[in-house]
This record gives sequence, structure tokens and C-alpha cells, in this order.
Amino acid sequence: MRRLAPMLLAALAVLAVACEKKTQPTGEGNSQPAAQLPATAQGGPVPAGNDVIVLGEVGALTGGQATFGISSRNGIALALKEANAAGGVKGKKLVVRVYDDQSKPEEAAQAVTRLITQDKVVLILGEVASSSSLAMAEKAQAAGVPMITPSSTNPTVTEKGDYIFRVCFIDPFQGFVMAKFARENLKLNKVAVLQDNKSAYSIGLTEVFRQKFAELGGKITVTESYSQGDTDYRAQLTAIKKTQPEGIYVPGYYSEVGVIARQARELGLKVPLMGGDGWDSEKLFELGGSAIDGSYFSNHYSPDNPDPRVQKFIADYKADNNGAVPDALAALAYDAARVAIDALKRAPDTSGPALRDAIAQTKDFPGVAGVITLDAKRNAVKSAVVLKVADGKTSYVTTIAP
Amino acid sequence: MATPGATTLSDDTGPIPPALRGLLPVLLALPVLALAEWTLGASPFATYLLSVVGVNIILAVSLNIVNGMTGQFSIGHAGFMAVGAYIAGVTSLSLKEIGIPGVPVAVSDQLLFVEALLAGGVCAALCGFLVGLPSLRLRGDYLAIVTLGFGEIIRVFVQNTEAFGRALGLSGIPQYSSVAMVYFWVFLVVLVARRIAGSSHGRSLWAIREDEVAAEAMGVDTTGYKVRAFVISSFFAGIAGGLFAHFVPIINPGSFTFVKSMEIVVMVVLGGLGSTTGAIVAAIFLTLLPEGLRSLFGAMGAEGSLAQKVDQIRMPVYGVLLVVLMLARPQGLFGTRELWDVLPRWLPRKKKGLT
Amino acid sequence: MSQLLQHLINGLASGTIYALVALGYTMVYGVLKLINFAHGDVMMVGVYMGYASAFALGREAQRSLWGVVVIFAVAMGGCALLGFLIERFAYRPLREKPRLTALITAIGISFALSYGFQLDVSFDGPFDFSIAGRRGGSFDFHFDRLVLLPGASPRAFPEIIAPTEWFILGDRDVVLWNWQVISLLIAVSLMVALQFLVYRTRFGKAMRAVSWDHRTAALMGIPTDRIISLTFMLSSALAAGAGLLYAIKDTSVTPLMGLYVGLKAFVAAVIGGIGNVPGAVVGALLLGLVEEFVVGYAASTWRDAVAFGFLILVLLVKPGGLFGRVAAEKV
Amino acid sequence: MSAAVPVDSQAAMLQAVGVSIRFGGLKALTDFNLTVRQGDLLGLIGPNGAGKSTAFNVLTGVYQPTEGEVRVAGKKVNGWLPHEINHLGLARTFQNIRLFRALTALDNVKVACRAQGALHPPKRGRVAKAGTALRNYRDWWRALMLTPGFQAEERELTRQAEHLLEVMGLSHRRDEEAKNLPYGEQRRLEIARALGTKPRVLLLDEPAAGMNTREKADLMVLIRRLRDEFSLGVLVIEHDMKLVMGICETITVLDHGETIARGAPAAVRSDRKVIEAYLGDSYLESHGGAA
Repeated sequence: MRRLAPMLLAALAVLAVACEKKTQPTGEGNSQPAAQLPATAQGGPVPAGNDVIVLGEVGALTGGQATFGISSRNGIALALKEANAAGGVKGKKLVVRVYDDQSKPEEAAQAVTRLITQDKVVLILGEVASSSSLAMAEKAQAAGVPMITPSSTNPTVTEKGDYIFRVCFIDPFQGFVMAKFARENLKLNKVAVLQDNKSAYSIGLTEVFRQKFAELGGKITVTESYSQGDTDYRAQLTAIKKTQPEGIYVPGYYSEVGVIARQARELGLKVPLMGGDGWDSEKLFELGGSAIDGSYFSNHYSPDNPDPRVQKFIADYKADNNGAVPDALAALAYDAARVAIDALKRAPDTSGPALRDAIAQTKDFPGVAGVITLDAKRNAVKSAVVLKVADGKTSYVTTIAP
Repeated sequence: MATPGATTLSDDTGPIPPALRGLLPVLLALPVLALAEWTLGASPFATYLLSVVGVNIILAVSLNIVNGMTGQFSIGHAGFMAVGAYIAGVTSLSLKEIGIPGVPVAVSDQLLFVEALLAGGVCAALCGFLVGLPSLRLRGDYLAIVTLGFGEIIRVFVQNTEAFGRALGLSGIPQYSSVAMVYFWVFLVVLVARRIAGSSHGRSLWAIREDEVAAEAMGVDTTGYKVRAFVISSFFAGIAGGLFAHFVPIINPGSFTFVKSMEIVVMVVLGGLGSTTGAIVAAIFLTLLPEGLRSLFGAMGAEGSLAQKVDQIRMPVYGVLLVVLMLARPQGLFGTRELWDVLPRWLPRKKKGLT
Repeated sequence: MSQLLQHLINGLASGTIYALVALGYTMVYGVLKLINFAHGDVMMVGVYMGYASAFALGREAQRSLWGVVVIFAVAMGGCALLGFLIERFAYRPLREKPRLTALITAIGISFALSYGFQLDVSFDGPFDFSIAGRRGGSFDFHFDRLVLLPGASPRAFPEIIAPTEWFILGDRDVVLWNWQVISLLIAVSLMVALQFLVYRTRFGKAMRAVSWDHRTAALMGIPTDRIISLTFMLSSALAAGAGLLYAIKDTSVTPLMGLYVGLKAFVAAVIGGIGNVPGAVVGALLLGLVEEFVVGYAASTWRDAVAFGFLILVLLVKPGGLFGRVAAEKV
Repeated sequence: MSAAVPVDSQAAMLQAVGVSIRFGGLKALTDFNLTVRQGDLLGLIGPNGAGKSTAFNVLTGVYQPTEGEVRVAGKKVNGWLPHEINHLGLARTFQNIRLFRALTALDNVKVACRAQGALHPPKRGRVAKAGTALRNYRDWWRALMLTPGFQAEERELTRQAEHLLEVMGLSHRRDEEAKNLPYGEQRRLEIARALGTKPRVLLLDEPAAGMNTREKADLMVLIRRLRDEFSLGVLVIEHDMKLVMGICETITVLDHGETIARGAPAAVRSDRKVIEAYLGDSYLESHGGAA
């Protein structure tokens, strides 16, 4: 009788398999080359209906990076709304299917697999976090479905293959921008670094900043670390203070940077703080109070940009989202969706290879976060802006080109 | 025939010769697994989902050996999973270009995969031993806090080690895993759990769970047994991690947090502390639930927002579920019984009893 | 040298807060032999209560002395009630069940609180109401939105003690703020009061009796249930006080803060010997200093690992913690 | 004084020499001496709180003696763990029955049968312990592989356990969970479980507690029978004077942790100190001497 256990399990497994099979329309393939299905299945994944084109989006709607995911979702929704109002693409309406990955790469991989095989999306948008984008890129590349990440800045993401694109600049560039700005505009000689050791983004920016700043003749006095979720940074700041820096580079997220600023001032560190696009949030001013005034960060776009295209985007976004000012992530997601729509229009059909080629040809595309030209490595070549924080808002300082 | 497992062993009347009993289930399982692989090879989503389910089953069943059968309380299972995932991942990465001469590439890959898995499992088991030895000597509560701390230490270690990809994680691990491989290990862990439960070792574990002082007085080396249970449990957690690393394109420290540990604990508690099949059922249910809800909302046409709410309330609901479960049915769905003990009456069943 | 002094101040500041939270763990453990995993989250709820009442008081009132008293009273009173409810409905029914059951319940509550508070539930107003004052005047309140659950993103705790620099060494080499001293005073007086309560009052005696053996204590006519309830209320109120001091110090308020602080405080309690009141304080101060010096002088990336490594080391050398004893179970 | 059985070739199986134990300031046991040989049937009595159970706990390794020495089978076992002492041939029951409540009667006994393992004394020392540990893992491996040898062992265990249940008259309860057994049977099951470890000395902690007169009489017969059948030395803690006086050859009386009397039942019964301890001074005063 005890042999019942394994047998039962085996039976259960078969049952589960059977159930799983039933839910899948038979004969449908994926575009994996290894599939034993007829080659015809490879060509064009059939959209859910004949009159719609389905796009897929994976984002962190819950978990640690939820605010980023939600901004991105809103930006994409706006772009699709506009495109549909203008008659859609090839006479078809656009639909986006959004899945939450709870800020976890394994969930992102699961969601993207679902999008590709079950929902038969023609193109994938997402993610913000580079870990999740890497997981998705692997799956999308294997399946031959193009993917555009709006805001993953880690260089390795697009290295996953020729179906993976991005519409933002990469970490090394952002680190370079701040190093250049600190050295040339602020004329700083000695800078300390405080990085978020839990975030690959922060580590990436730190590395490049340190290297560039040293190349430009500056000196890095010390590099300290904290972990996302910490609230007491006095130990690190006390150690930093001893080295008497003229500025501190804090390439972290707004949720921690605000508190760091307060504690730095409390310990008598009055030097300016500098950071990257992770600072971009209304919350920064609440958390940092007046302590954050006089700090600088690099970003993808500035809401102050008088360009009517940008101002129209801001107005439309506000109208759709209870008056919230779009952050850089919303702007990038909006751009990514519009690049995708543009490629869909130009491509002869919606198959993976056709779309891939169309996206790769994107040139001088006027996005709200800069003009987008994709280079051979499928990265956007764009300039960055530097913003200054004062009195509860940001103001444009300068633009730094690659 | 009262106690499934133990007493049935004494039946000499079984049709199967004793020498074969040990291996027979394995022989039976292999063709089933091959069949499953053959039918599922074409559907990546089913493959992925079933792999996730399988890994969670391995985690739940292995944790049940410590938390259920032995009555200890480990809440750092994800830490051991992380050890397995990273060690197996790094092993596979470094052996990526190497093939075993004389065999086809696919076979060589699978052999190296198993080797990587074992490396991960053994390292996890070793960590289990190192963590378990001091804390299992102390009163039960200490195990909880030390395992929790262990998980944190692992996380910090990974975050500071370049070879493990630091915060970004480890990507590019060859995706060797398959449904057959995952379920082979599921099958193994279930077999091991059931055979332990039915053996004299299992009885000693139950005895420790029931009354540690009495067990010690009856000559049970309680610390030794607890450590051994812990080591076996960690080994399988490591294997689960290794499998995970070979079908998820990237592993990073965020996948092995305290929250993951708690998800496994919820599975074990929901299924019934001490019930292997209970752990399996709970693992399947809780893993498929979010996907099921996704499909449901998708079918209802509710995009984004509603499904998103569901994902959001999942964690607090887990918490409330634990409390309600403990108040209403502290023994979990099945208690210490197995699936076949609770099947409806008209099905052939065994008499009630503890293994 | 001045850096060392600053590190000492920082370390002691976090240590005192760990100590207050650790005391709650230790008291509950002493009485019920239960690791109250939800303790840190009760603290978090207390902080949000304080946040809400500071918000309701408005910018002027929250900085006055009576404003601060009201904020502390609301948070500590509210948490005492929460602690009472948790004990009454989640732990008491399980008191005679295996200890594991209550531990799982505690973890469940911790999850429900820390993740429940990450949900966004609010109602759009406006809401107006007023409280009549004694001398004819009235306090008018106006809110645009009523927030039931605050959501995941961090909030800045208002500066309820107007910050002033009190002591500056050299050219701002070592800075000490008024609120740091006030926090320390509040923490120390809470600890002294607790010590007095446990060792000098009838309630304390009853508490210690219950902790020794609650069944026997019940036979001796001690109202066990009431003593346990009171212990919970006391420890929860302490947690709320600690939480407010923490929020004043670090200004950032998030639903997950309870998990982080609670965990560290629990580690401190175990290091000191759980169940032992002075042990919790010493363990907490030690932990605060160890963390500070690891970050200040060694590698800041290894802080959390060192904290837990320290715990495991202590358990290896002294299984009962620094001040605790491993009591053999009564057979 | 201590020689109900004459000192001969029979070695002392259990020996306590000058054992004292202190809990904080409280002396729970002072200068306790005791020798149990094979075939002995000894009693340990005393008023509540006299230190009887403490004595049991020291002998079985639950508590460590503050002073003095405990020897089992000629080995000094201070600092040994209870299960190691058990392996030397010392088994016990508990005052407040501690069965494995959710396990069946048969499994309760089988746990003990198994755990007792080899009859040779447990190894001490690091290297030997590591060896034992490795053997233990190998043992688990055999269980996982269901080797024929392992299956034979399991059958043998079942046979032994069934035999013990039969001896204790519990065969009809074989497959019932221990917690569902009536009180008297639970007591008997505890004895069966203790016997499963193949002890040479059996310590019974108030075996007759809660039994009626008839059951007590049966128990007296049973204890004697067990001693003879299993060649045991037996040490009984009991409140019931009739039972103790009826079966024990030598009785040790404890009061406030001190040994106040020792000897044959008749002698103990008339000992002035014993009566004082049990009945108080006032009883003596009013009755004017030994009862």
C-alpha cells in the first residue's frame, strides 16, 4: 500500500499535464525554433482577434519598485490611447496586456512566457528593473519576439540578443554625465560616494562615476554603502565626513536619498549631493525637506522643457492621472510605446523578424525624453539633462551630450 | 495495516520481492516522466509553470521534514535554496563550454546539470549542518531566529560577491532544466519523505515532535536526529534552488528573501504540519492560484487594475490566513494525515493513524 | 577622535531604540515563552498612529509640548489597545496548544500588518469635525482625504521636536541635537519605570509569578489572563514609544520599518538573554555599537551579516545569551 | 543498610555517590546515595517536594548533579545526555505520563526499541562521535533505499514491540493512538515503552498514581514479574505506602532533599523521622511515639 504514494503522485502529475494541455488551443506553436511543429506556425503569431494587435507589458505593480511600474504603465496607456484615437495601426486597434511581476525576475520570466505563448503578443514593453528585464530578454530573444525596455539602464540587457532594444541611455553614460558635471560645472576636486549595495543600478553608476571622475582629475575620497530599506545612514556619513569631501555622489532611489540628505545636514555635512534618475519623484521633496536643496541629479528629461510636444504630454498625462506630474519613467515608457507603434506602422507585417528590423531602423524619432536613434547595439543615443533641486521642485541646469 | 508505512513494511505477503521494493518506484516513475516531457516539450508556458510548481513542491515537502515531522521551526528555507541556486548556477556557468567526451552533447549537458545540482544540494546541506548544529541544541525558538539570520547572511554574502553577480544577479546560466528533471526530483523528495516517515528514523522524528524530553529518555539522540532531518531538508532546498537557477533566466538575491521563506512555511502549515501530500497539495494550489486569477480576470476582461489589486492583497491575505488557520484548524488541512487517509469513504482507504 | 565620539553617539542612539523594542520582546517572552514576531509591526502601527495624530494637530500644535504629549499618548494608548486585541483574540485561544502554533500566528499577524499597511485605502473627503473646548473655544479639523491604509511609499515624519544644535565640538566635528538628548531621556525614563514596575510593584510580582509558571500562578489566585493582557499592553505601548523616537530620529516612515527594526531588536534581546530585562538593554546597546563601528571602521556592506553573525557567535559560546540561563525543562 | 541483595559477583548497575543538586540557592537534593543491582526492587518515598523526581532526573541525566557522581554500568555519567545514559541500560517512566500522544501504541514502543540500538555503551570523544554520526547517515540511506536488511530489521522491531505489548496486556490496543488509551493503559504503555529500550535498570515514577485498588494489586504483581522476566533492577517512586511496602525490599526515604531513612519496609515504617516527615511533629506529640 505504501507504494501508493509515488503512484498517486505520478497519476497526479499526468492529470495536471492533461489539464494543462486542454487549456491550450491545440496545434498552436510558439516561435521557438526547436518546436516540432510545422514551420508555418513560426511566421506570424495570430492576434487574439482579427481587429486588434496585442502588445504585452510586464511591470512591477507591487513590491519594492511599484511606483516605477505604475508610472510606466500610465505612460504606455497614454501612448496607446493616442494611437487608437488616431485610428490605430494598419486599421487595427492596439491593446496592451499588463502583468505584474512583483519586482521579482522569476515572476517577470513567467509573465513574459505567458504573454508570448498564451496571449500571442507581437511585442513586449518593460521592465524598469534591469534584473527583471534581463530575465525577460532571455525569454523574448529565445522566442523571437521583439522587446523594448523603456528604462532599464544596465548595459547587459540589450546584449541578450538582436530582438532586445531600449529607448533610454545606459548606466555608464549616466555615471559619466554626473562625473563630468561635478568636475567641469561644479569644479569639485574631492567627492565621496554612498551607494545602494542592494541595487545593481546604483552599483553600476558608482563604478563609472568613480572611474570617470578620477580620469577627469578628481579624487574619490571614500565609497560607503547602504541597503535599500535602511533609515539610519549616520555611520556612513560620519565616515564620509572625516574625509572632508566637496560633494557626495548618492546614486540611489528617492526613498532613501531624502533621508540621507537630512542626516548629512544633521551631521554638519553641507556639501551638495549628486545622483541619478532614481531620484526623480515628487516624494523626494517630502522626504528630504529643505535638506535636499542645492543638490543635483541627472535625468532623462525635464518637465520644464518648453518644447510643445513635452508640454502636451505633461498636460495629457496630468489629465489622465489625477494631476500627477509625469516622472522620467512615465516619459520613457510613453516614448517606448510610441517607438513600438511607429515600428508597427512601418513594418510590412507583425511577425517578429519584421518588427525587429523596423525597430532597429528607428532614427531621429522625436520622443518627449529626447530624440531617439538606436545604435548598432540597440541602445538609444541620447543626451542627458542635469536638474537642480530647490524649494520643493526641480529646475533645469544643463544638457550633457554623449 | 494501521500505520501506513511502518507496519506495512512487515508484511511478507506483498507480491514484490524485498530486494526490488527499494527501486521499483523509480523504475515506474521514469517512463511517466519521459511521457510528460514528450507531451509538454512544445509548450514553454506549461513547462515554466509546472517547473515553478515542482520547485515549490520540493521546497514544501523538504521543509515539512523539519517543521512538520520533527516539530522544529525553520523560517530560512529560502536561504538554503539560494545556496543551491548560486552554487549550481556558478558550477553550470563554469562548465558551460565543457562536454563529457564520448557522449552526445545533450546527454553530457544533462550529466553536468545533475552534477551542478548535486553540488548545490551538498553545499546547502553543509550549510544546514553548520547552522543546525548550534541552534538545534537549543530550544526550538532559537532555530527560527538563527535560520532567519542565516538567510540574511547569505543575501549579504551574495550581494558582496562579484562571482555571484552581486545585486544584479547571475544571468546566462544554461537553461538545462526540463519538466522531467524537475519532477524527477519532486518524485525523489516525496519518496524520501515518505520513506523516512515510515521508517524507524521517522518514528524517532515524530517522537521528538511529540515529546522531546520523553524521546531523549527513551534513547533517541534528539539533537542528532534534528540535525540529520535539517541536513536532508536543506539538501533538497538546495536542489530546488539549483533547478530554479536552470529555468529562470536570472537569479538575484531578491528572489530568496524572508518573504519566500514565509511562502513555503504557509504551504506547509496550510497542508498540515507533518503531511507530505498536504504540503504537495498546498504548494500546487498556492502556486497556481495567482495564475488562475490572472486567467480569470483576463477572461472577464478586467485588465490591469483588478488583477493588480489581487496581487497586492496576496501577502496580507497570507498573513490573515495563517492566523485564521491556526485558530480554526491548527493542524492544517490534512493534519498529519495523508491524502489517502482523507479521501471519501467509497474509495479504498487505510485506517486512520499516524505514520 | 571626534569621529569616534560621533560614532559613539550614533551607536548609542540606535542602541537605545533597539533596547526599548527589545524590552517588549523580552517581557512577552518572559511571561508566555512566545516570540512575539508581530511586535515590530505593532511598533510600526504606533508610528503611523503618531503620524496621523501629528497630521491632525497641524504644524503649529504638533511642535508644542502638549502636542508631543498628545502624539505619544495616542500612539502608546492605541498600541496598548492593539496589543490587547492581538493577545485576546490571536494568542489566548492558543495558550494551551503547542508553542509552534502561537509562533505561526505571530508571524501571520506580522505579515498581515506589514503588508496590509502597504495597501492604499483612502476615502476622498472633505471631512470636517470639531471638538468643543472647555472655555467656549473649539478645535476645528478639516481633512481632504481619510487614509485608512497608507500605502507602500515612505512618508516623512514631521519634526515634532524643533531641532536645535546643543553641543558642537570643534568646527562642527561632533554634533549633538536637542532631540537626541530628549529621546535618550525618554528612553531611559521608560526603562527605569519598567524596572520599577517589574521589581517593585504587586503587578510586577504577579508578572514574574506568571512567567515562572502560569498554571501555578493561577492556582495561587493571580488573575493570569489579566496579567498577560497587561504585559502585552505594556510591551506594545513601549514599542509605540520606541517607534516614535525612531521616527523622530530617522524621519522616514514605511510599513516595512517594523520588520527591520523588530528583527534587530529581537536579535538584541536574544544576545542579552531573552526574558532578561537588563540583558535586553545591554544586548541592544551592544548591537547598536557593533553595527555602528562595523560601518564606520570596517565594511559598510557587511553590517547585517555581522549583526547576525554576532548573534550566532553569542549563541555558540553562551547558549542562553549573555545574561540568560538555559533552564532545563521541568520534567 | 543498603544490602537487600547481598554484595556478590553482581555489579552495581546504577550507583549514586554523594549526589547533591542545587537550583540557585535551593538545595533540592543533598548527599544522595543509592545502589541498584540486577534483581533489586527498591523504593524511593518521601512527602511532596522531597526531591524524589529530582533524584530521578539526576540519575537519568536530565539534570546535572552539582556535586557527587552518578555511575551507570560502572561508568561515570556526569555530563552525559539522557539518551546516552539510556543506552547504558537505564530506562524510566514519567510521573505525568509523557507518551508520544499522536503515535499508535505499537509505534510508541517501536521508537524505544529502535533508539536503543546496539547494546554496547555509546562512544564518547570527538572522533568516535563523528564516526557514529557517519554511521547514522548510512543508516538513513539504508532506510531510503529500503534494503532487504533494513526491511528485516523493521520486521524484527515490530516483532519485539508486539511482544512487549503482549506482556503488558496491550495487544488489543496495538493500533490506537496513545492519547486515546484509558489512563491505566497509558501507564502500562509507558512501562512497555521503557522496556523497549532493553534496560537493565527500570525507574518507575509513581506508576500507581490514579489507579484503583484492584489495578494497584495487579501492578504489584506485574512489577515483580517484569523484574524476574527481564532480569531488571527496579527503582520505584510511589506515594501509595501499601504498594511500596508490599513489593520493595529496601526503601529510601527523602525529605527536603535529604535521605532520612533507609532499610527494609518494616524498619522504615516505624522510623521516627519518617513519621515526623509524613505526619508532622504534632502527630507524634499527640500519639506519643512511633505508630
